[in-house]
Amino acid sequence: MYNEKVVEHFNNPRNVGELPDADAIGENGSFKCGDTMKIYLKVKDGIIEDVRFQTYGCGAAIASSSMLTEIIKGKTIDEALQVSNQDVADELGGLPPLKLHCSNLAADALHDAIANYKKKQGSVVKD
Amino acid sequence: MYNEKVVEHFNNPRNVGELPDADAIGENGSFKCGDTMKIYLKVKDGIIEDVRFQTYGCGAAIASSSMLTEIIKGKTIDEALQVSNQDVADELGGLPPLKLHCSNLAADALHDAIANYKKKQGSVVKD
Amino acid sequence: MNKKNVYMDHGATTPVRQEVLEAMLPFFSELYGNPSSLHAKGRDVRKAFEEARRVTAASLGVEPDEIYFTSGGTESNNIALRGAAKKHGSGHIITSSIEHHAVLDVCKDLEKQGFSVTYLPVDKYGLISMEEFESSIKPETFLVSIMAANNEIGTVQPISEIGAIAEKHKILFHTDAVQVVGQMPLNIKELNLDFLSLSAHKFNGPKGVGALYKRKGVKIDPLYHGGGQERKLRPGTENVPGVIGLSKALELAVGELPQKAEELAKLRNRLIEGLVRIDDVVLNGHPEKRLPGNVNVSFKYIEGESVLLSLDLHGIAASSGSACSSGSLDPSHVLSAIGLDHQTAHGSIRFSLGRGNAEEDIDYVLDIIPSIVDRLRQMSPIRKESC
Amino acid sequence: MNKKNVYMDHGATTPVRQEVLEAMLPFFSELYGNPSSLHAKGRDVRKAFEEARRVTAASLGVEPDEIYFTSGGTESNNIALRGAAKKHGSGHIITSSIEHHAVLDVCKDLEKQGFSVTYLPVDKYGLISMEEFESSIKPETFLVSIMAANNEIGTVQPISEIGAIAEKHKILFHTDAVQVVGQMPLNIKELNLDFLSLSAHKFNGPKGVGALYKRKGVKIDPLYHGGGQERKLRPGTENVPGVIGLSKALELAVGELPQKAEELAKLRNRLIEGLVRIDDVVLNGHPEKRLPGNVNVSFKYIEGESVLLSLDLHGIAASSGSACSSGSLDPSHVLSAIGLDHQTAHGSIRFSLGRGNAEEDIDYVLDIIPSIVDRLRQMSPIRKESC
Ligand SMILES: Cc1ncc(COP(=O)(O)O)c(C=O)c1O
Ligand SMILES: Cc1ncc(COP(=O)(O)O)c(C=O)c1O
Repeated sequence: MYNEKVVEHFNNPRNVGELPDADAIGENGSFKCGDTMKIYLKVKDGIIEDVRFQTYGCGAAIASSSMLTEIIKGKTIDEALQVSNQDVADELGGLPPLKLHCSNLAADALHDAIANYKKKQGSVVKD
Repeated sequence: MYNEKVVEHFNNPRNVGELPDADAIGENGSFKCGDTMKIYLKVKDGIIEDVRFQTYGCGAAIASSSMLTEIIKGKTIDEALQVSNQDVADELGGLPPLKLHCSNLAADALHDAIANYKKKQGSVVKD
Repeated sequence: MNKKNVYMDHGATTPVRQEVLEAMLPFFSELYGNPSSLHAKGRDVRKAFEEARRVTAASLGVEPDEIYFTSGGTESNNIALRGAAKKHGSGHIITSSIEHHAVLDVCKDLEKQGFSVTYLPVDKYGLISMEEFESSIKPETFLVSIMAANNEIGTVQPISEIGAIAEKHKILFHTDAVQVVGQMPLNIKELNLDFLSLSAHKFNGPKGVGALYKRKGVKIDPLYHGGGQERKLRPGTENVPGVIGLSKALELAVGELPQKAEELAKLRNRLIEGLVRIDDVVLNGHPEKRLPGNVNVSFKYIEGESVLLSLDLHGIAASSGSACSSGSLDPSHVLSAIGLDHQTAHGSIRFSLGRGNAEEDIDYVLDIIPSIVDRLRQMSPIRKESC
Repeated sequence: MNKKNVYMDHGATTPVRQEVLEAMLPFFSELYGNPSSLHAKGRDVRKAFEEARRVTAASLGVEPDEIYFTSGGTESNNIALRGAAKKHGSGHIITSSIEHHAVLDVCKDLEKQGFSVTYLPVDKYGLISMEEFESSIKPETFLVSIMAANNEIGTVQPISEIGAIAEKHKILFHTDAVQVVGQMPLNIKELNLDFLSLSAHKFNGPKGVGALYKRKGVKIDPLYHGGGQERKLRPGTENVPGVIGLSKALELAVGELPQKAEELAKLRNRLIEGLVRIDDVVLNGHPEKRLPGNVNVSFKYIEGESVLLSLDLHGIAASSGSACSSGSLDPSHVLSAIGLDHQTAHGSIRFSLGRGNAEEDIDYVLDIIPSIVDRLRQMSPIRKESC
């Protein structure tokens, strides 16, 4: 079902947990299938210095969460905003068609976190 | 499908052929399945001295014909009249249910022959 | 701990046992005749085939001419339900809300064709109520179909009571016994059954072959037409090796009952007891009225497929009623019907035990599970407090 | 002469060849997982199963997702015809009067359900006329089903011409190719086919498994419901060993074409020539447009079953279209449709050649037959003169 890379990320997910001093927290859940992801960002000078996640979901959801955190770590906020669900799936070497929706969870949670971050920063970040 | 006795009669049918000097000839055919039997009787003092048959039909029809001739040979006309289709099938040790109608051919042809014989003898035989 | 191979998905399918495969083998390349052929090659096969029917019937305590061989449980269910419906033309059918899709979706399709259907609800254990059943019967009801035991949660229905009520009201009674045949003793003739479906691959027979018991005298219309095999109810050249395998597997399985069922139930109870000792693990289905091999639990705060995947990485084969695992997004209709909330339903795992499972397998699973559950719970944003 | 074992009933069924059985064996007791299961035992089987689909599709020159595995030719025909009919709801179907019962009787049943059906007549060789076909097309015609070759008399229909006409009039085209697949080269994609039925046991694969080709984009309604296997068109746990066997047998058979067909046709011609040299023996079916393995002759003045039985006593397995042999009283609808009188029809015998038949088998049959015919003719009250 899943390729080796997905299984590896499921089995050894990177950046699992919470960040007590997070600068932004994002959350996303699929009401339909119940999957939920929470993402914590530590941002310094517009760069994502640290990231953690918690995910309730299937193997694809967990692996996508893990992969997303790897992708965005060290990226600027604006670069991170460009990361799409497809990027996550691609980076994992592909997901079964029926599981693609699970990877949506991760990027959407990230976008939620970034939106919260920007809100917190106020209009300063606006331009 | 057929038991050994049926196969044996099919393979080595008794009394096959015609009787040129027959005292009576009977015939019966099933229009539906096409089977046809012709039976030749040589009668002396009311006793069936000799008998021959010709049959167009399946294995059951041929075996039944053969068996019938064995049964009736040496019997009186009146005894022969008692021989039923069931007797023939029983004597063969049974026939497949779907094939029972094939054994009807034989006794019916015999009854036809006896009727012809009686007709030929005129009212003398009547009582 | 070394990775073991522990198969606990016997509810999905089972391996063909050696004696069964050996019985089948001659029918591929030596005894290959078509049973409808008149020549010796055909007659020999017809003989063996009808002997298999006799053995099958004897194992079920019914008559050979009450057995129709099919391609599996799905086809048996379809033939019984659709065949009865076609014969009746119109009317009302009663079934339960936790049937296998091979009954449930047939009923939905029959609704589209103008039949009316009552889907009986079940209680939290998965049992239908006899009162609700009886009061749902209408003058136009001609058929009730209730599964003998549920494939997901293992709940065993009181089919003898259902049969008595069906008889009283003169309606046909079908049971999908795919999960029961070969696993539990069953006395068809005491049950007032008109139809019973079974599938060989659930009792160590081959895949792709099953049977329908139809009580003598009960008339239904055939769905498919063809060469007239199986007295026109299921035409097509017979799956001879498959049927030979089915009859052998059934004979062996039934011969080992009830002892085998008791052994299995012991293993089952050991596994259940071990699992519910873990925090926030709940048993789904009935505590006693359940298949001897069925264990179904929900691990709260974590999702079933991720448990399944983790088990798989440890060599343990199980299954889940979780949405994500089946590709569909909703949790199984069975888990919803017994009232599980979305999240508990999503955390459900079925271990189905069968031939070959031993105590050490149970202990291995019980050793492995806590760490799997811990790991996934630590990863989960959902906590006890937050629920 | 010693009694030999000569099997000439390959049109009824064929033995599973050794390579095929060997390919199947691992899937009974080792690779026994349910292809729908998510664990490794299931995934391994899914992989092999989909590889079998790929091989099957490649052997037919079509796409894997155009292949649906079924329980045989009968089910494939039923799914295609009934599925198209269910989808369309009402309308007109065209078929021929010499179809297998798995098409003919489906059409009769569909008539009862309100569809109208044209049964095209055939000429004395068993061929339908393209003019009659085209002129029978009505605005409400949605489907034509014409068999690729007839199972009794071997006549091969011009399916490429039929396909062209069907395309012109935008009607769906199904062909029952059960007797053709693996015996003759076939190019589905050049034939404008929407559906094609095949059955594994006719080409040295196992009994109880077949396939339906359905052209991509063509929509039909499923007949049976269940677990959703085969993209819901044919639900039920997959007959995994059977499908593996089908794909292997098909790959081997197609790989041996066209050479195998030419060899078979040579044997066929040798047998036909020898048989028609006997007095009052006539060939049924087309002299050239016929299956490479099919020989069908009528022995006048004698009845088919008695010939069959005599052949059987000499170790020769053949079949007959005779009334008496099938339990039904009427001669086959095919022999009636080509205009044989009752008696000639009753004297028909089919020898169907296949893998394993050699010249010496033909010569053995030709040696034996005259004495059989003589013996039965001498027993028969029907003579040349009297006819
Ligand atoms: C032309 C034709 N169609 C359909 C079938 C049915 O195939 P099966 O018996 O495998 O279902 C057969 C063989 O019996 C056949 O010869
Ligand atoms: C209760 C029940 N009914 C029907 C079926 C269908 O059986 P099969 O897949 O063999 O057609 C199954 C198994 O999948 C089942 O568990």
